[in-house]
Amino acid sequence: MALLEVESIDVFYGDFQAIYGISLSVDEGETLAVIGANGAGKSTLLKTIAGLSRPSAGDVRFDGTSIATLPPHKRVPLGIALTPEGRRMFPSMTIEENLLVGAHKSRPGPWNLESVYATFPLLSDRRSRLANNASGGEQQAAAIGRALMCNPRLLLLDEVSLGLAPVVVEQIYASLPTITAQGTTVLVVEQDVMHALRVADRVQCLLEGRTVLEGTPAELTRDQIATAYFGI
Amino acid sequence: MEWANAVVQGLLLGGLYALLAAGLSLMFGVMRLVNLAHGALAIVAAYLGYVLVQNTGLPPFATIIVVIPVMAALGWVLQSTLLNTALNKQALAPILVTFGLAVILQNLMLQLFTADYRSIQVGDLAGASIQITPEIAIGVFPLITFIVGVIVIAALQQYLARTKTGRAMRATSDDREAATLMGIDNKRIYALATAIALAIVGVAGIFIGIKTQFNAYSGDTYLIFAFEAVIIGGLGSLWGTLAGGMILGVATTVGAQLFPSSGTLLADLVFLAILAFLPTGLFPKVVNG
Amino acid sequence: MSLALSDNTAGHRAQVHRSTRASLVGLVVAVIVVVSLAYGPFAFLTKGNQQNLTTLFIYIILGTMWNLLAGYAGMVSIGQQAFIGIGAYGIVYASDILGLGLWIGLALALVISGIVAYLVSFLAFRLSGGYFAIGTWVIAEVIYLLTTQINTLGAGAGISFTAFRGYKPEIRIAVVYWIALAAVVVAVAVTYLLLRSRLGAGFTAVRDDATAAATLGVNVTRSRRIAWVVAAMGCGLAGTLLAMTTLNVQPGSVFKIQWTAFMIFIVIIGGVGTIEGPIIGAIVFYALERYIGDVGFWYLVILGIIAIAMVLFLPKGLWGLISGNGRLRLFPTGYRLTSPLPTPIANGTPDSREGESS
Amino acid sequence: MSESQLLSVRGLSKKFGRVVTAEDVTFDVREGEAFGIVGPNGAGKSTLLNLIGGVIDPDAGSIEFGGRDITRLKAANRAKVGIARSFQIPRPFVDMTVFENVYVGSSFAGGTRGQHGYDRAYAALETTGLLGLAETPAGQLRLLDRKRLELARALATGPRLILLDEIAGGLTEKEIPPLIDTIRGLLASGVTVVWIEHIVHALVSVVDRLMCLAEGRILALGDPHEVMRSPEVIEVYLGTTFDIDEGRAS
Repeated sequence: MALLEVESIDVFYGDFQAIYGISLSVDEGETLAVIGANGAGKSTLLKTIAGLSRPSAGDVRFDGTSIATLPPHKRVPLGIALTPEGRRMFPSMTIEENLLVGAHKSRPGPWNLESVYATFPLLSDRRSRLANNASGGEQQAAAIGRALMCNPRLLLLDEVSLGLAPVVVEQIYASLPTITAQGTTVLVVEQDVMHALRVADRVQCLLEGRTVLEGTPAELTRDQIATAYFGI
Repeated sequence: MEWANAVVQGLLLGGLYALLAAGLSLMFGVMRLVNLAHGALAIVAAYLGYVLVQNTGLPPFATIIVVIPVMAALGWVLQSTLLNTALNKQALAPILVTFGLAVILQNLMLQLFTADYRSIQVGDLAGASIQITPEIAIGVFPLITFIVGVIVIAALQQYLARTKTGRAMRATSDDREAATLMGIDNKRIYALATAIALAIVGVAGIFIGIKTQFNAYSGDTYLIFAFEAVIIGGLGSLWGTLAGGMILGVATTVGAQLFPSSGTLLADLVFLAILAFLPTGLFPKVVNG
Repeated sequence: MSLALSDNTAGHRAQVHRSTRASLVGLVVAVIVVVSLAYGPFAFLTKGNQQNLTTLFIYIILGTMWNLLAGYAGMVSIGQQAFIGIGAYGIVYASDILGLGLWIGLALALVISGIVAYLVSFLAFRLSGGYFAIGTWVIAEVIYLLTTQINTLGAGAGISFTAFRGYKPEIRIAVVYWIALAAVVVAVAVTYLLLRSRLGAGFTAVRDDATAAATLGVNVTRSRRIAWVVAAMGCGLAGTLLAMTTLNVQPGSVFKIQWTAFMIFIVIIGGVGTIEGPIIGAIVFYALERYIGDVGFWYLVILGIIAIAMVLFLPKGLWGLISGNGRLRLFPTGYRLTSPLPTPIANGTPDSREGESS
Repeated sequence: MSESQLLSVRGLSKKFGRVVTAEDVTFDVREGEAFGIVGPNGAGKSTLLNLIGGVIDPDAGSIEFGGRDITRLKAANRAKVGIARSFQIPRPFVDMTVFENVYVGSSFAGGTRGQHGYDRAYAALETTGLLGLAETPAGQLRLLDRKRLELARALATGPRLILLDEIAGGLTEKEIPPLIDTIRGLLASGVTVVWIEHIVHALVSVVDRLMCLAEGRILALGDPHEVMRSPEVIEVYLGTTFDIDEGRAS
């Protein structure tokens, strides 16, 4: 059964329409990658699922119930956690405090400080460092860890690779199987197509707010993806 | 040494200013709201203490047991209704609304208590002092004020650093939107911050009521001192606020010797000088969110 | 230097109108009102009327100045009482103590207000938003406290204004009334002309979006400073009128923050960001003060509640209601492009707009 | 430097902390040219635009404009020597009409007051197709017209160079062609355009030359279609080790 169903949503920022009738569904335990160039509406899609944006049309259902009008802080206890684009750490707090804030509305589950540090060993020695002084990779790992601290059923990852050195991106993606192994459903948004394809069970490509390509990584060809990506 | 005495008295006075400033700083830190009614609210608390002492015979310091919850409840209600609405309106709305609130409170108090000066009587304690050297005597009441100021600031600091809701408050201050993604209800956090701020102002109000004579308009001066302490100490730093309060306290007592008719002049000038030469305050916030 | 557009303009001369029928009617009505008010003391205005109107005129000036600051330049000051005090003390000092007489004294008081405002701006402009508001108040406190240190100005006790000594009371009241009438005309006219000038467009641009304004060449700090200095001089003018009406300047009275509270109430009630708003607001405020003022300080409590309600639920004020949200302008400051009319070819947009709504 | 170069960027570098956003960037833009810049997010495109516009100062390198060194010139003065820009998210003066918005540009940065300023504002509205909306309050415009207003205001300053920051972003498929027509109108009037854009097909259809940035460095520069087909550019967009067959095998 689908854990998350997004049904033909339109999303506006003021009069700027960022999403035109996108639909998708993610099954419990599945990993879906949404790819597309910047400006394609990927981040807006995740924000709408997390509750930071409201769809003007269409519906968002979680576990069969409509959540389209719930504010973000009421979605967390249901088990929806977003690692936002740009990481959005709390800069005046330490890495560990950031993780603890993530547990503000914690649900029962496997994730706690210990298991997060075990999954992201690079955080372990940095726990008392101010988030503002942490490196990009440390911040990204902490941002994912912070989202895990509430033990989400659905983890939304926005542009994990952005601005990070390839080796760091590798490290972070290497921890994703540990997360999905706990049964967590993951929806990942990426510009870096290769990484997205490696971890995803299914891929959906957006261009300027619409879905232009969909399939399993095995079905899609390089040319199809390049065409869908640039629209030329 | 008259001057040394003035400095010691000033340092102690700084505790009271810091108490006043802590609430202002907390509200600004958490929701970027400058509460122009802060001084008037301190006087509301002072009158509350005065009425309690007059009518129930409660010992002056014991009024805090009533004043703190009343002020906290007032803060919660004020934030949940008026101030949250103002924060969602145009940019100038919060300033104008809190200014309007100050005018309302002041004139309400004026109507209820007239313009006569009142004070909360503590009897012998008011004059009691500990002789340190032949020239310097420390008043018992100023000392209590200072200790309470330090304790409240330390407690607030610990609350923000160690507790779950304290962390949620700092997270909201750093990045409100990201905080909501952690399941934090920012309206509730705002109401809580204002409740705490007013509880602290409540304590400050009682001490003002005991320390000096006050009337409905006395809050203006205290709002200015609180604001100056926050700016001198640097936004977002509570210990900086305490230091700022102590600098102002010394400037006030020394200034009272220099200009007997305008006691606060030197403090204001010190503030303006710091503003001119150190625009981020003495203890600039280490990080900027 | 290639001016890319010079070719395109060859065929057209844009016609821009800066007044409307309503504004012409408004101008005529304003002239009639001012002329009859000026004639009033000879015919239908008693001494009491003249004194009351003088107070109203002071309120209109104060409202107009605070509106220029907050409504057009986006700066909320709660320290404008500083300049009221400087104006009041300035005219006493120049006219009486320096013996320069009423008129030079008046002019000098305005100049001093402007100079002090200019100097103070370098401190005050380091703060913004709510902290700018309290910062201006601190500055006003300092000016107040410094004044009380000056023995020549009567220190804490205040000082009498003697320039009118020898005038019969009814003459003095009428003269002050005429000066106040002239002052209100000048204050509104200067504000109006300032807002109609290129700078006025700059003010509005800075208020709406300072960054965008800067990239279009508007000097943001300079335009804010001009608004600040003009508003200070206007408040100084109101201060000189206060000295003329009370004949006795006391620091605790001219420097009290209630003046700024009045300004804010006037502007909020009348409507922020228009010339008409503060005039309407001053009339309403004066009427409320006069007719519900006898319930003691309750009237300020009621005014505070009204002001908060208006900020939250009627931000355009009474004039916003009367004018249908700005459609009626008696003092237009904008630019109406009236011709040449757009050609159908250039005018593709309304079609696509219809397409969108369908 | 040759006569026809309007903008010359030499060895421009900028770091924010440890993040390199521009490293030894060197290129020229010819007078009257349409010059496009692409690159993945974080490539340093906006930084480059801000460096040219004078919003930030470079750590090293120089910028010449019309033969004059402007490396240290402040943003407001760059507007006056003829560099205008549009914002990615339109920033209209919402309480003013469209005409008044544009008049701010012509009268302040453009330095043309009164009738001359009106005429120039009028011409800018005509070129950008906004004349029919001249009397509309800018706050009521829909997105395409807000984007046009950005162009019109920039144009009214009388620029030689206009910097466009993702001006097509957020527009519908139907709205992009009219915007492209407007930009062609600018070019026809003799203005030079430097345009950053994520919507590649819109950009490629207009620009004469295209530059691709990645991690602050120039990756490719030349004919737009060739740049977009080059393996380095595809790789930088689609991933560091993009190879679909390898991905399938693993």
